[in-house]
Amino acid sequence: MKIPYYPGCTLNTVAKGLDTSARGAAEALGFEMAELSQWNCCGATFPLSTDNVMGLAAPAKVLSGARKEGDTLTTLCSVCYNVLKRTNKVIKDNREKRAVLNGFIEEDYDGSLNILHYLEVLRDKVGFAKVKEAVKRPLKGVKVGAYYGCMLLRPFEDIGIDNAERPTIFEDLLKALGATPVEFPDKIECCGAHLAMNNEAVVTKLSGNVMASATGVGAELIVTTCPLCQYNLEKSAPKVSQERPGFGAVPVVYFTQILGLALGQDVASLGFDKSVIDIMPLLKNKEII
Amino acid sequence: MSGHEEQSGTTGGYEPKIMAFVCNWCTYAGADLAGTSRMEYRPNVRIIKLPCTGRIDPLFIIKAFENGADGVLVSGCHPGDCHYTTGNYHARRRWIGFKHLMEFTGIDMRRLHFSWVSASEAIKWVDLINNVTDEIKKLGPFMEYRGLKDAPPQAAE
Amino acid sequence: MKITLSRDNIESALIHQIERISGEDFKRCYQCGKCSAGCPVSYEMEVPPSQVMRLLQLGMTKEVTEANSMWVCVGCLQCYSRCPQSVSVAAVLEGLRQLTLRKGEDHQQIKDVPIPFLKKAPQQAIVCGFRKFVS
Amino acid sequence: MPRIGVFVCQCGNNIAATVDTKKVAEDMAKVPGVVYTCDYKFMCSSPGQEMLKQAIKEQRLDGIIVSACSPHMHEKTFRKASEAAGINPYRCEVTNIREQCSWVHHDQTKRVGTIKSNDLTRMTIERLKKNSPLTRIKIPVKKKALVIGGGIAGIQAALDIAEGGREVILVEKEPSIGGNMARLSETFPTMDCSQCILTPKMVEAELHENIKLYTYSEVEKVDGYIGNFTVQIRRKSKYVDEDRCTGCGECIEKCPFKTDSQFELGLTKRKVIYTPFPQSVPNVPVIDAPNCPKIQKDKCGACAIVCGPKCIDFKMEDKIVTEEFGAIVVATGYQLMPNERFDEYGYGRIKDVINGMQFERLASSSGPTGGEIRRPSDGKVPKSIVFIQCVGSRDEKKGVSYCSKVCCMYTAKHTMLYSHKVHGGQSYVFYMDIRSGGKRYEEFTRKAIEKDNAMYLRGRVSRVYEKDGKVMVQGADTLSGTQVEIEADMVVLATAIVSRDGADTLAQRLGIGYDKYKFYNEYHPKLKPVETVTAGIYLAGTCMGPMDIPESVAQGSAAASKVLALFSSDEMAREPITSVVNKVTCNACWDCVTACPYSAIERDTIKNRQGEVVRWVAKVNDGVCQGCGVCVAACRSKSIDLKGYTDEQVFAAINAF
Repeated sequence: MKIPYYPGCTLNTVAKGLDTSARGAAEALGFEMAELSQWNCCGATFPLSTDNVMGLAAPAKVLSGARKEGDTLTTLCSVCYNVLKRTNKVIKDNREKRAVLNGFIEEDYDGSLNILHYLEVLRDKVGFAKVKEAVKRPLKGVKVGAYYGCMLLRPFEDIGIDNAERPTIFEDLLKALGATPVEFPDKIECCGAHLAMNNEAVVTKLSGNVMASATGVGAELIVTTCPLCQYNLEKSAPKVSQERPGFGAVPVVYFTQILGLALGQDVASLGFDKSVIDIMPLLKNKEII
Repeated sequence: MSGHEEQSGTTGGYEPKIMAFVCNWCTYAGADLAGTSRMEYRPNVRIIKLPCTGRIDPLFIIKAFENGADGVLVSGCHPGDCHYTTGNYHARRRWIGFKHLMEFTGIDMRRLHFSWVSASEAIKWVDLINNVTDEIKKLGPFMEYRGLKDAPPQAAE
Repeated sequence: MKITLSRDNIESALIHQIERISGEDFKRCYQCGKCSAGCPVSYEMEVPPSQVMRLLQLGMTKEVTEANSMWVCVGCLQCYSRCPQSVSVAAVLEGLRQLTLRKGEDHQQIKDVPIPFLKKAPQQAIVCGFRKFVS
Repeated sequence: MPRIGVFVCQCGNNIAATVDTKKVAEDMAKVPGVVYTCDYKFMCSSPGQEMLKQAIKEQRLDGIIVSACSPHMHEKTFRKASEAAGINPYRCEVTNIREQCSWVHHDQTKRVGTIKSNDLTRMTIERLKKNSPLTRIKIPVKKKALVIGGGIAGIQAALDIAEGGREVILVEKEPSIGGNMARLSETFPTMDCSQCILTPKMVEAELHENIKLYTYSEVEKVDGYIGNFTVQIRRKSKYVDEDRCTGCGECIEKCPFKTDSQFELGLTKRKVIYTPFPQSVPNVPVIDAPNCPKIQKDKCGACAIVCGPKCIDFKMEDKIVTEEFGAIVVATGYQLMPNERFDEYGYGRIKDVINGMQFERLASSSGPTGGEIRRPSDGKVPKSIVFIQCVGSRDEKKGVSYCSKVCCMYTAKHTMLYSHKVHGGQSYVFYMDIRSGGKRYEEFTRKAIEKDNAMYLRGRVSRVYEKDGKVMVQGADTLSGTQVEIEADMVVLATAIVSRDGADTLAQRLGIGYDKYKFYNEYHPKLKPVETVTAGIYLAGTCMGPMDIPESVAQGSAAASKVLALFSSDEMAREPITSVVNKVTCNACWDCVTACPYSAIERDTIKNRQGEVVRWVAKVNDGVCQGCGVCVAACRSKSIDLKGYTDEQVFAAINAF
């Protein structure tokens, strides 16, 4: 199985780990992430203002390009996923904007693409059962907090990957990998997102809430699908530890990294070295490596 | 004898004559509600009240055209809401059956409107009448049957 | 404080402009406050989401455009996702941002963005930040 | 030549403002057959009617046209007046020049209105010329009523009808009557205990000589029409002989198997052979067959062994009984919206998040905790409770757009019960508006706030989650414009009141209308609040929409009074708008028989002198025919016509178009 794949800017640079581990895992599971021959930035935010059609041009370009390479497109970064999927819906449902956009990008795209998040590919195309079978290094006894964030879930009407209030897709994957997902209240709350640019205080507080909420119920590891979540959480960890007595920072990694780990990939290839809080001690004392 | 032609003076241009066959329970009451709510709509329509759209004989419609109607409207309860439980379904079924006959008799189907208007849908009634009137206006007068009227009205029996 | 209400304010061109840009009808909001309750940053806002809606209903554009609310909103859509009336305050705040940015008034001077951030942060944060703070 | 009189009403200025009534009268005078016309300020006023009668006598009129308001308004009035003056009421027709002319065409020059009024009146005149005199149909009335639903509304209706000396059968699908009210602890605003005021009524209903209780039964099929309904009722097998059971309760004692109690809303368990609650009426247990090992796989049977009068029969089967009624009262009540729809509130996931009805059980002295407020998870007494209003109500996105009406009041009551039972307990109420319209209601909610220290917070809750044994509530107080977080021990959701599952199916069986929420439609929201469009079927209680106990009781009585009025005479007169078959031309194709929605058309024979069947013809049963006219349009040989709406009449109107 070959699935057209849109990495997005971040995965080519600071979030390389997310990209490589995903490709590796895909291979292990018997499908190929076929990177689009040509792609550009998705715009990193879906324009909430109805008259901002310009903001849709970039993702539209990506989509029209992808359509030429197949009828589905998969992506890893929550933000890319959100932007592409919503833009696609606009093109599909809104004839007026479709016409304008096609004018801009000099294409004739109709929104017929099926946008899948990597998690959806695993759930719906591969199947978690099959993933389970492929596991070589079960993550026995690792209490993992699955952090969804916002963009993977909302708005439900447009994204619909899972129940927006009580999603389980992430936990189901973790179970398949032999880990023990912990249910924490803030798993669908926001990390502070782009405020990282000019409002560190807010980011520290929000990311702090998320991490504290997870560790509060015993999470030893937090996994995410979004490079920005990962960045904000890790970066805030030290400050949060100062501000909140009794808070112990835990590693924050991409879900594909522990997926690769469970599937028996070479640990060095997974890009754990990129993360600030080292995951190795945890893996060692759980005797996973 | 009818005064529609004079009426043209009021709104200017050609004013079509529209006959509406409506059921007593939903659409007639809906039209009443439009009145009690003091809504305004085009004056071109003349209502004939029947107990149920199921009572409507296709011949009524042909007769209406023969008598100078430029458009005919049939409206009753929504499917499922019929006061007589299934009357409107009969009407709908019959309607599908006679559509072709109507076309055969030279009636442009765009002059014939079928709709559901409930007792509470005054607004829908108003829009319906306005839209139908405008559409018939576009089509212009219905000439095909002109003159037939002079024939003795034994057809009525 | 005391305000004087008039149809001119309530139905002002500016109000309608914000409604157009955001695609939201302010009258839909019945002030249940569920947005303010769930907003992760409303503690930081000078005017919390539900009050933004209220002030706009009253035509008090100055109060909301001068508040920091629009710049603090992270666009997580929790307000919209839980709103019983399907109103997106996030979209309204985006509308307010656009209003300012389209006048060429940046909220963030590019030169002031800390270099380590530009070096380390995910591109998406930078792109997104510029889109929301820079005209 | 007919002698028709045309009376044009000005309706004060309602018609005269946009219709030149005088001109209409003059124009109509020119129409052949019209011998008298006039216009008058208020035709419906008694002088107006007198004038009409006068004219009939002086002008020797044989037909009357009143061009006025909608016939739905005053047709009866004018027909009565005509009748009084000695002409057949069906020789009087009303032209609608108000609702469908003067009120909808605002042309001040009166031109448009006058022209249209002329046309409409002329059409009616031509129609009238073809009107033949008709006489009302008299049909016998079966003086026995069916009440569907044994909640407070149904009980009240049944009792009132029975007191009026008429027989009633009260059908309830549960093993006991009492309905939702039996679940309540105290009732607002008087705070008297629900059981104390309900139980006597239940017993009265059971003992009343005119009331027969069919519990554990459901209506299967409804035929017939006002005064003459035939109803099939399924009496579900109780596996216990009702007549012989003494209600000693031995069987329940001995039954070794337990399952969730629906009556207690899952807060506790009950035996497999059970009565829903201690005061059940009738006090006869039923076996919950799907959960009974004896019935499922012939194991156990303890109940039968201990039963003294030996009235348990595991082979017992459902019985279908057919009864005849003159009238039906529908009082099927409501249910609560499933809270699972509101994931952000954690219902179903978090044990200590319950709904209002469950709280009623916790507060009820006959409830699972004997009236002590204890939270489900660990049985601890909650030190603080958060009440969330409008859960599902006033929520277009996930719930229903309407207000459930009673939640404001019962939540106030809950806070009082809580503060009375748990001293030092703190209650919080998240509300959007306090809707306390009603006698002593506002005082009641104020008391909850002022005397019982309920902290009212104006705002909704965004989410509820667990944190080390506490239920965390994250809400807002819009009045202070702040976010509010509360560490609570328990959360109570005031869940929306919705129509019962299957409400639509029953409505279709009965032939009554319902709205998009499957609440039953009254005939007229103001003037006919307990009638339905189907004559002889009446409504009471929450099957129509959310309402409180006083309202439900009032409606029960209202419905009863309607039934008693109907039963007050042996016969009732019906409009003679029915179909007639022309035996001569009918060629017995039976299209009419298949078309008729009421199976009012029978196959009849024509015999010769020797009594041999010459041919078959259709025959209309006047009693059953509702006058829809479907058969008329269906008839190929034009052998059926509808009195009051004959082809002749309709064509005459069309020809005058």
